[in-house]
Amino acid sequence: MSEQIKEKETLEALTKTFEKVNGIVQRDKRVIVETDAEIIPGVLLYAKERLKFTHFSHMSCVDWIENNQFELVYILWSPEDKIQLIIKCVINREKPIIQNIDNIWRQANTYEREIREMFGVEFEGLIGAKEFILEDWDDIPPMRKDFDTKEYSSKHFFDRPGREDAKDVRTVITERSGEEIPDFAKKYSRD
Amino acid sequence: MMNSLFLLLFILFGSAILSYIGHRISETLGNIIVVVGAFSASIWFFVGFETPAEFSYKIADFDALWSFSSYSWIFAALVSILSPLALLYSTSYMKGKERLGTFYFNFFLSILGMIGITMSQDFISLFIFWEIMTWSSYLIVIYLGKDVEKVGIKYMIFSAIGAYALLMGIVLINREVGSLLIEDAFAYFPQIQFSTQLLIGILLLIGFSIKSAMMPLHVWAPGAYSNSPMSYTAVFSGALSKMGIYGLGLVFIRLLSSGEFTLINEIFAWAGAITTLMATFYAIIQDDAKKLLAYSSIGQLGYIIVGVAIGTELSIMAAIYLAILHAAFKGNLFMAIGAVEKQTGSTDMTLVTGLIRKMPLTFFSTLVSIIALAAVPPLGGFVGKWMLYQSLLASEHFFLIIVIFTASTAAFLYSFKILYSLFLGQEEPEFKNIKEAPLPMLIPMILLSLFLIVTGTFPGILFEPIANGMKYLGFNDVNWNMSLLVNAWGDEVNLQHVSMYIGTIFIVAFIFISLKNRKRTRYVTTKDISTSGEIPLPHENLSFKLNFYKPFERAISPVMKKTMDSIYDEIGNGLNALFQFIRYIYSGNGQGYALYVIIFFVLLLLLKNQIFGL
Amino acid sequence: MNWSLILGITITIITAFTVGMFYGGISRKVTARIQNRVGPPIWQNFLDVLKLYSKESAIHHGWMQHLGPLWAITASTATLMFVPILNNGQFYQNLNFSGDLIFLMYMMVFGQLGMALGAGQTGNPNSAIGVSRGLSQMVGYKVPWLLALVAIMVQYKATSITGLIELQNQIGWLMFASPFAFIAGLLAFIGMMHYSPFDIVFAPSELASGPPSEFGGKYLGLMMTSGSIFTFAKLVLFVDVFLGGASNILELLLKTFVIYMIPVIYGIVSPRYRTEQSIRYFWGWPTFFGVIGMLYAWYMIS
Amino acid sequence: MIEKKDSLAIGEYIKNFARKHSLFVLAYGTGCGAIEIPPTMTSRYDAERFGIRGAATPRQADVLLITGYLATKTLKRVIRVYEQMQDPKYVIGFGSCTINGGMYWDSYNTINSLDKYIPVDVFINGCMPRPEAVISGFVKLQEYIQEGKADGWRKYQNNIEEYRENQKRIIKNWRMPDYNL
Repeated sequence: MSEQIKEKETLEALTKTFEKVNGIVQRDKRVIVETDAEIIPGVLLYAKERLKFTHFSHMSCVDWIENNQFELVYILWSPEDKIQLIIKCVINREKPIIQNIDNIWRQANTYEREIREMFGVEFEGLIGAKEFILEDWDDIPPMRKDFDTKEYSSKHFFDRPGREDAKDVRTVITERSGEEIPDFAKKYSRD
Repeated sequence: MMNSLFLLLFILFGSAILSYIGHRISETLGNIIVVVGAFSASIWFFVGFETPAEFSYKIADFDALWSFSSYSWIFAALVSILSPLALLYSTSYMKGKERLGTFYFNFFLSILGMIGITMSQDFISLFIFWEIMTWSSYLIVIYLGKDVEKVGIKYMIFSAIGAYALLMGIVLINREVGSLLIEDAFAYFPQIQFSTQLLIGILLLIGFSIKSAMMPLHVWAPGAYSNSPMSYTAVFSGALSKMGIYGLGLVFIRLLSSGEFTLINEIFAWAGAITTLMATFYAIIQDDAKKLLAYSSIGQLGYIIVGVAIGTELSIMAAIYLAILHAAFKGNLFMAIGAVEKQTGSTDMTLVTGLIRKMPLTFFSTLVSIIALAAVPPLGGFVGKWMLYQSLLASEHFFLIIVIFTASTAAFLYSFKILYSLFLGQEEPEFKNIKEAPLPMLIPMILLSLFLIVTGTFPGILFEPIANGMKYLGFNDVNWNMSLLVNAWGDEVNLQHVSMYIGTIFIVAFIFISLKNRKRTRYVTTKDISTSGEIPLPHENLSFKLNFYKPFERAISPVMKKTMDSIYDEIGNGLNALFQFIRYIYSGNGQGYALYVIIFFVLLLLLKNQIFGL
Repeated sequence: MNWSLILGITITIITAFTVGMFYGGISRKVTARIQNRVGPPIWQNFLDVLKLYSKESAIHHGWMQHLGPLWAITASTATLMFVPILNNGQFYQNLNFSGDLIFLMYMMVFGQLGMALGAGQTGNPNSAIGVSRGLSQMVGYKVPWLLALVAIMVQYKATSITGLIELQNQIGWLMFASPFAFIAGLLAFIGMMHYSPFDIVFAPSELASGPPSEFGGKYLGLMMTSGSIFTFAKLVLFVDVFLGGASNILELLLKTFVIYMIPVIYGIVSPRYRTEQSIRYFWGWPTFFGVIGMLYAWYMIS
Repeated sequence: MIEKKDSLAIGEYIKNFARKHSLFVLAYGTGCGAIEIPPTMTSRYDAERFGIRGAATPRQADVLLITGYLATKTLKRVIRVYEQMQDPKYVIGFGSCTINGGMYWDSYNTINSLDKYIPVDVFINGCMPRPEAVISGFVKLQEYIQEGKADGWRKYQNNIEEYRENQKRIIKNWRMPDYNL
């Protein structure tokens, strides 16, 4: 196992500079930090300009419906140090507004438009904030947990007859081999 | 009784003045005078000369003689047919423009100049009429006031060079021959010293070839052609440039007829061929329809120069035939582009699009002219090109034929481009309300198109006057048939068979394809195209216009770069430096030029004994 | 009415259509065999054309598109009419004596111009790109083709095809008498057939088949008919000029087939040239051979 | 053979014969099934034996091959492409997704049964169908064409209102021009 010097340096630099940043070195070449939504552009800009995380790998959103939160995840990569930096922040699910970062990385615009459409997160001052991937969508954003995709599908599309008595594959397996369905798997079961 | 020749000029001059006055009073009155004057002059030209008319007089002790030779009659007829059509077109095209009086005054003057040139049988009146033609055309080139510095001055400079070369030649002829009559010059020319012969020949050739826009003396032409109003450009490119050809024909065939001048003939033929090739390449890369046609004119004049310079019977015939045809199709094309400009306000080929259903007749006349230009059978243009190639084959100019044939093939590129860009392609909403051109513009175009169609099958109607005119040039038995082309080796093309076959098959196939599934054949708009399922929005322009021939440009870029950078630009830069100097003399003011010429003539008359050695 | 002429024209067109179609089928079969496939039957092209004619609906974007395929078929059959099918007038004469080589060179472009205009009217950008490429490429292969033909016309002082055939009866095939012109002509001919590597005009996946992309049903059928007739006409012209014509149908089929297979087989193993590459290719070696042929002709007559 | 099919005149028989043996296929390859097309066309399975050939544009094509799932967004394009094709035209639904949605049966953005929106002449099931299955589907289509049963295009013309209604349930903002029907 390596010393993880660079990783620690990065984490230290971030936590020293920003009060509201805390995080861990998860493993080699990966640092995860959490921060407040208000200072996200500052943290990203700092990581880009000072810590040389010049590459914006990815940005995604997680719907924590139990906590009534959206978690936004920004993944950066430093080509120089070969370290991945994951920055997370949470925003209120009822009023999902966060600052726009596409002036830091232009490619972030595409991710932001996708997240806007799929989760309904609004980005302040987003360029091209209009219909992006979905066409003529008139329901709640489809990637939210409270969106029932099966119900939507059966309401809008024609289910072909014969599908309803098709058995769940897990049921078939358990019947054939006499095994029990494990508890953790039961909640995913169709019945 | 007034001499019929004099009357012709009188009608033209009278129309010039009357139309000036008429346009001062009202536009309608002016237009009526213009049309009546133009057509009466033309009718008088065709019916007024029952017997060979002559008119002789004296200018300051020089004998002057006006009369039409059978050769010059061809060119005069060309002017007399094209110019009234262009003027009729002009009444509608120029509607609402300013200073119409001046425009028509100059228009008539340049027609007068051209008619005068063809009827001059002495050098001094030829020169006077040449200058009248040059000035009036210059004033029209700068009439619209666009790029006067670049275009107008360039045209004036080149015209001046041409005129002075011409004048020097005339002065030399007078010194050696002692007469200014053209016939005398031809008769006594062989007795002159060889070096003087050569000098006279080259001076006259330069003088004439500038008007016919030969490389490297063509620099004025693209700008001048595209800058003047299209109704005049039809005459400018169609008829006025033919005056240069007229002169070249006289010089090459009658003056430099002995075998010692073959080298000059060869040089001019090659210059003509390279003019054709390069002008065609330049036409291909143009994005403005006017510029494209201007370069194309230069290219087509190149063929004619080749024909004249080769100087065999068939090649002269081809050249004169092509000259007439070029007047018809290029006049027609400039008129059609003018119609597009009038109706849409632009001739930019990257903007204007999809006019075929809006302006079908304009499209038809453009199509016919383009087929004639591209020399595709069964229209008239093919006949001229065929004779030219056959004459080149028979006179063993192998590589020349390759160059001009390549140019002719490359001409398809710009031919298609102009048709496609303006008339075909996507129909855009911004050109939704375009209407067909008004009737006075359509009539000349349709008439010229019909002429082109008829000459494709019956070129004999043109061969008759051409053969007649070639007697004057010394070719006494010119073989011609109404619709049969025969080359030196006896191989032939039967045009009637060709047109009949093409017509029949076309009609049969047309009936087949139109009747088959007639009820289930539908017209769909140009937005309904296979675009991988995507629906183009109304404002989305899907036309492929910009850099249309980019691959071709890339392929020919080495030759273009060399020619353009090293030769063109150096000449251009050199000339620009010259312009800077000469601009002090050429003030850009018509009065000033008149003054210069008057001073020049006064000096000429005062010093005539010293100069001409009388 | 000259019924024998009409009969001759009809029979010639039908012959050309049949042979052209079969050659097309054979080329597909050969391609398939080279790619280790079974391939379609050799009459597959007939079925394709028949199917296209039996389509029940058609669309056009305007008159010019409606007329485009007509121009093509007019030009291809016209080309055929002026080319002697067999020597010594053994086949129908048609209009053999009414045109010569220079006429044919222009006649062959007539159809391309018409097709280009038809494709232009569709408003499909792919069609226009295809046309721009096709016309550019045409200027490319015309130069060696022209050099070859001019060299022959100059050397033997004949521009008519019948004249050239008669001449070859005396001095043997021009392929051997003027070898350089033949090489230049053959290389240009490969380009004229529009097989790979010179098929960027009709690139199916890049340009959606280029100029014909908006043509379907009867229009595409007429274009395919015209294409097969034109193929045959070009082959016969080439055989007449360079291979001494043919004295019976069998000989004609043999010669044309051999010539036809050259572009086909060359095409299968060649990748595609870009437009400017193919223009430069034609202005390279083929033109060089053409110039050599021309100098040779010059040397021979002086 | 001809006598058996009383309803078909000889002309119709010949036409159907030509149609059967010359199928220009436009593969709408947005689904995962598109990967099965290259082996079908190339030397291993060689569909050209049956006169099956790729077409570049809908204008030239006879068969529309829907390879796999169709998102609601791609359905719009498929309808446009289908309507741009010339009659007679056939549709082959390729893979389970076109039949009942397949593994995307409960997805919010893939349709479940293709034949509600455009008429399908032959379905090929499987996820994915192997090239053998594809070819057998084509052969089935050829049989139908010969028998005159492959008349989905006529069904589409006759029941256009019904199809339009279904299509408009998916494509709410209907701004498609009126195409070739």
